[in-house]
Amino acid sequence: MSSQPVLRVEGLVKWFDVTHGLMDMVLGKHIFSRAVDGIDFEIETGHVFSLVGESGCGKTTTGRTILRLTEPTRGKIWFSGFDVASLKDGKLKEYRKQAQMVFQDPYQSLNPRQTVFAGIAEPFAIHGLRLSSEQEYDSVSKALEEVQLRPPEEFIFRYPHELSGGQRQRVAIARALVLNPKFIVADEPVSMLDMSVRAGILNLLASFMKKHNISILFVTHDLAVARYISDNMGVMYLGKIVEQGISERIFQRPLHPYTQALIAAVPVPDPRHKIGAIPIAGEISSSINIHPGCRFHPRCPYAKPLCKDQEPPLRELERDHLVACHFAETIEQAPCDNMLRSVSGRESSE
Amino acid sequence: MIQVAKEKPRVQTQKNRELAEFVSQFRQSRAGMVGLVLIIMFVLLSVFVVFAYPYQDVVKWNDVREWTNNPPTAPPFWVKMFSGKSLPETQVLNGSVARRYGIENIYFEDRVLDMSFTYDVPPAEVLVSIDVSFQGSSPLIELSWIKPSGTTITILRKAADRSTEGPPYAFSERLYVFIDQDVKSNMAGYMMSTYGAFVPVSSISVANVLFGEESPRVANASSIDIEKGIYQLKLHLQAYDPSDKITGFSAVVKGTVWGWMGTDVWGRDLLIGILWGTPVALLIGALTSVLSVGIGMTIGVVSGFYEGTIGEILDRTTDFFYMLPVLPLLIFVSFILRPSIWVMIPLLSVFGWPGIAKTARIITLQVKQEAYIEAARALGASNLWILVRHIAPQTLPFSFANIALLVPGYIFTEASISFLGLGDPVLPTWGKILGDAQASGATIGGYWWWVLMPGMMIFLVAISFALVGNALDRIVSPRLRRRA
Amino acid sequence: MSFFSYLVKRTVVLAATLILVLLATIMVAGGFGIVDRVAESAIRQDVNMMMRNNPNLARLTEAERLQIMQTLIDEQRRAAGLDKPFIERVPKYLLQALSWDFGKALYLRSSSGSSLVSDIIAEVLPRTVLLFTTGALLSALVGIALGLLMARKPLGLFDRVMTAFAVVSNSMPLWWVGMLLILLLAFTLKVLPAGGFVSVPVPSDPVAYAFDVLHHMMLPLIAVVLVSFGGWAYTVRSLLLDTFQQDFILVARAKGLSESDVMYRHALRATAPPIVTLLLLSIVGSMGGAIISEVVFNWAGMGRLFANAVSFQDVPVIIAETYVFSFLYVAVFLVLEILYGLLDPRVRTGASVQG
Amino acid sequence: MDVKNLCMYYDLLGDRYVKAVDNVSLELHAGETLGIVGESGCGKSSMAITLLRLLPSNAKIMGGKVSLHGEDILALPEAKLRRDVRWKKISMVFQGAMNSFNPVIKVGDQLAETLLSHDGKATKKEAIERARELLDLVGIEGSKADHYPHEFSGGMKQRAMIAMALSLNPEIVIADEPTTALDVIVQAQVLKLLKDLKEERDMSLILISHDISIIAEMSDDVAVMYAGHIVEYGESKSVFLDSRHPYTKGLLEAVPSVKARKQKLESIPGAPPNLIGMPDACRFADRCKYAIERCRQGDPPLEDVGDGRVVACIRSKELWGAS
Repeated sequence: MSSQPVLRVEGLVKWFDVTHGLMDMVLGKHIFSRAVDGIDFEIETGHVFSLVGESGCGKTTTGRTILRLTEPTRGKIWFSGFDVASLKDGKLKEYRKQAQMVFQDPYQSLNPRQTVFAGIAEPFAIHGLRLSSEQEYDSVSKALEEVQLRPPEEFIFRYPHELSGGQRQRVAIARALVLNPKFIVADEPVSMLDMSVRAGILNLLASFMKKHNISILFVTHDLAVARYISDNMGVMYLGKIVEQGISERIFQRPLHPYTQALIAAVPVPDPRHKIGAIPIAGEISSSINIHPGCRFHPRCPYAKPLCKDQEPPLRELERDHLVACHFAETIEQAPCDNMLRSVSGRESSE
Repeated sequence: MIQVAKEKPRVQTQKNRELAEFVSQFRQSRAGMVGLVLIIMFVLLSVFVVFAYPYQDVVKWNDVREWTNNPPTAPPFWVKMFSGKSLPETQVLNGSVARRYGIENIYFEDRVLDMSFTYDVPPAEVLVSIDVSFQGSSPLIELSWIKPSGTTITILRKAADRSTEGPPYAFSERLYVFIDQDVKSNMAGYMMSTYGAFVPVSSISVANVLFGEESPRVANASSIDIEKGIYQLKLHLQAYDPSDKITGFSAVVKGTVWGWMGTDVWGRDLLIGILWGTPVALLIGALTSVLSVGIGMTIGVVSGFYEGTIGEILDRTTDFFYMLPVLPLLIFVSFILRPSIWVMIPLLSVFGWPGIAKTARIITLQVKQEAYIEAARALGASNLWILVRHIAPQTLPFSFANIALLVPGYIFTEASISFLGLGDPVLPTWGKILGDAQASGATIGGYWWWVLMPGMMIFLVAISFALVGNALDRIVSPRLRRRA
Repeated sequence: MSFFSYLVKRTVVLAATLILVLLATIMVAGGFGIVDRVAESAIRQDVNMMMRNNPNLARLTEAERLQIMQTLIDEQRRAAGLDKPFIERVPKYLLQALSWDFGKALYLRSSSGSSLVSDIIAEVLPRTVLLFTTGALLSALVGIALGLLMARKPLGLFDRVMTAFAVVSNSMPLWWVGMLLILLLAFTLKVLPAGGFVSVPVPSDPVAYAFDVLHHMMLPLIAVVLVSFGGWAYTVRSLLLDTFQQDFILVARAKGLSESDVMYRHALRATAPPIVTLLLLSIVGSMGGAIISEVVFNWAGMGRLFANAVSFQDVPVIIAETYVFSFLYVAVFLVLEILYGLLDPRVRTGASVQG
Repeated sequence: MDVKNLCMYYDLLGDRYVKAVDNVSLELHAGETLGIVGESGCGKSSMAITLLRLLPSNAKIMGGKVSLHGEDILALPEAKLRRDVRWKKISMVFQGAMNSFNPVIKVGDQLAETLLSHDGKATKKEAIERARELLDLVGIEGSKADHYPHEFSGGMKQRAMIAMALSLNPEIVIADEPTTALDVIVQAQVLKLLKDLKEERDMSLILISHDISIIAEMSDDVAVMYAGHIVEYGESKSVFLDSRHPYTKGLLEAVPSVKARKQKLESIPGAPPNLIGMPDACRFADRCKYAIERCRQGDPPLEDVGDGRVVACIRSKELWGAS
């Protein structure tokens, strides 16, 4: 790893207490939804690490726990040298200046009663930076300029409902960047935008990364977007990372059956590929009563008795490419029939 | 394109733009504007009333003696327009000139009161008040009634007995002519002497004899023709001491109709009661709803925002107050405290706030889920900052709508309490007027104006606030009920 | 089964609330010393009466008679526990109230002459329930029917007229409308009796008795329905319009169901839970407000008893009635929870219905 | 089914109106899948509800014909349309599967209800039995018929919706964004199910989506819609691999593919237009990099560019020539 990582997550765990039965309460038996069940990863400065998985796999919770928007149950979060997991008030507020978030729903992430100016200027007031209104006005216009909302005068006194989805997301990004953070969690920033506008936002985030040396934790369920924007990647299933490493390596040589199935299931904008048989059935199970052993074994076409007993550790099969599956090597040699058709027949370079 | 120079960005633009939008939306709802106009009228009326009838006048409202000059249970004068007959109005007669003369040692004094009476129906009542002062033996007084045709009927002849100690003695008489037994027997005497017609005293109608056309059957006829013209009331004093004299002689001829809003069973002018009811109703309605919305919003928002133990406790207390039976408890407490309106207002709002708190809590829970709240938290905002800068402004407009919507309910409740006579002991309120009406059998007695007028005022004030409240609610509530 | 556990939790909460309400009523009544003052004056009256018609005391001197009276009074006060401070006696009152033993009324009597408060209340309660439940049910039925029509053509002429009527009728106090109706129907047109529960002499044969009560109930019933059916129509209409926005209504129409099928099988059934909630709340709400209306209609129910108790300052009756009203309130809330669960499957198998 | 110059407007307060569907012509051949792709507000969902005349009170059909086997169903009286066409010939799978089912009625009953309302003779028991078969058909075990909608997962609800759409063996199924709310694997399963059922029952399918990849993989013919207009319509191979309209090209350049190595994406500037009071000009002109003055003089008609494909762009032939 060349440069010192801006963020390192060690054994991060986040369980939600979902006990509601009267009897359970009386007996003190707690039921937990194990949203994040122990994950580790690093993000280097100026890099994008994307967390990919189906809804309910814990990727969003990871992002919000790292920013302390929900309290972690266990684990360490190292942010440029100190553990953020246990920060308190003053220190936490300081951390908040350097780590920001971009939200999924452009229609909800801006206060409908605040103009664009008030929204972007609010962080100054929150952090007590006594700026005169001229300075505030200038920095807000500069921020708008940076997110390509030109000319700023036309947008600065508008209300959110007067802007399109794409424009609103740019305002949200401007607000997140106005304090010059070192790290951003982007939680599905483009999934609610029109196709034509998505690329613009992705390119914007990419340009910020280079210009301000910002690192981004990019949470998404859309593998195509993940491949386009991320340098490193982690595939999550039921609160654990099942495959992790450099994105290109994972896309060219997916090792975990779940990753393979995910990639096979994604449609491609090319009429020559027709929807093929999907090797795995059923839906992601609930994160409350998780089976022992490998979490994926109920849906895995290669499941063996060992998978039911022992949880496979995350091991490095090739440099910067880890996988949590006992039989990753054998699967690669003899993939089951429909998996073959759906994965290999797809390689195309445009 | 908004040309914004480099000068200070006008933050006010945000405030008054929002306000301008709110006002334009409100103006679109015709009903809302009607309600607003009505409310402004009621406020102006209240201000006028407080100046026109100062507080001391109002205290007189509870003192029945003040109103004896008014005809009891008289409908408003504009009833004449519908009844086709000209109905008598109340007249007060005084200012008679004393004519004194003496023969040997007997001294006489005569006083005459003139009255013009050109109506189709006899008056409700005639009340004559006589005051005499004398030195020694009590003088003789004689009251006679002179009809336009000249016929003279002696109404009363009696000796002025001493009603106070020490010379000079004073004698005073307040004679209700239509119902006084002596007058009735004199009438029977008169009928016997002029027509030789024997009429039992009990069935005599003094009004018919005094005001009806001359005829043997006039005494107890069901309907009579009125002798229209100038009537005279003559008081004759026969005294035995030169210094004896009539110190007071006046009469009130009570009409059958009275004033704009008529009178109640004690002759009180309902107009004053109803007018004074307006400021009381507005005060109680407005202040109580502002208070209960204030309490309700704070508790609702706080219990919604801090969902932990604080939220739970506040929510349980809201449930507790929500389940209290409002009216019985209120009546019970009023029965004990006999509250003035300044005690009644907080009392009423203690029962009113849970409804608001429950809704405010639900709104806060909804707003809390919005992403911009978490965004503010991510920006480093504290709980308090989020509560003040993001949650409160969202719930504020909702509270305006509710202040208006709560007023009718409070006006009804206050009216109910004073209906039972447990309200403010001094101030006349619509509820108290209606309570008196019910107690005096106005509904069975047919005194419709006594019931209609105060109730109509309650209705008008209530509906004006309801209209404004609905208009505000439609602007504020996210789900427009009426599909555009 | 989470719904059952949810219900158990709600019953416990409601029961606790009821006891708290009862406690509050007793504290408020007792706290101001009203209860004690009234009880002591009652004792002094009994002792006086006993002394006066006891012949052999006549011969005693003034001082001796006074002395005996004082001892008798103290004895009775101790018996009634009045010597102990009020706070200690609260549990006793609480237990009594919970077991429906409200002690004796001071002045009021039941028609059968009994002075036991529980008898008096037992006699009047059914009358109030009869009047106001019928009234609420009638208004609900009329209101739902009209609400359906209004929802058919939103912003149509009928819809706008009914909405205006709803706002107007909601702004009129029930008891005022009652007084106006008495003036109109009883005084002017002489069509219906002006008030009362049954005519005197009371008809012996039960059928005639029932008809007579119905005859007396007509006027208050008209008043109740007149004032509330408008509000009902508007509420049902708004609920239906909200449901019409839902996707499953579009699906139902797409499936080729007739408009009435869409309306009754889908829209109305989906809004059934809130409508039932409103119905129960309106019944118990109207009873709470019945006090003044019953005075106006001279309807010998709980409300008029309460008004009389207030004018006669008959404190035991007042406390008992407040408690009964609260009991009704809480009982209805509980029935509400159960009914809501039965009508809405999401509640039966899902989370609680409150907030 | 043959749709000719269909127009449908929403009128707003005052005299303003929105031309949601503006002069749209399409053909649907037996056993084929027609894909309609377009961004939010382009009128594709309005198109769907217009075909079945399920219009809200503020919407009006301004013109055009929808002929099914030659008969114009728009002209049919309401009762006949309801009895003979809706769900019997054309059925629909709606976007928000979340509350396409009445929450207080069992799923089985809602499926059975469709059969009972159209086939008078069927008894309740037969209908419920048929409902169970339908659920099996879409991979949900029959016993689930007695459960309530909130007990179904997203994927299961969408499958149940498909089962309902097939209950009367319609000739055409319109699927409006059937998988937007689903995860990628469940989405693939549902799309596969739709494809297989279409082939087994030889039905025609109109698939509406904003996701260009789904349309590419599922449909035989494709129509690209923008601001109420069809801008390109033809065989999916030619529309996607050799697109002749700047908007279609722009979309393809803006959408990342999971199978392609790193590539430079280029988004289309600006935002979808506001449909109120559209000027008489090419509606894509403001965002189009090839736009010239003439583009703003009139609404470009759909021209044939050879191989049975039509394109609404006056510079199409000039830039990319006729094939």
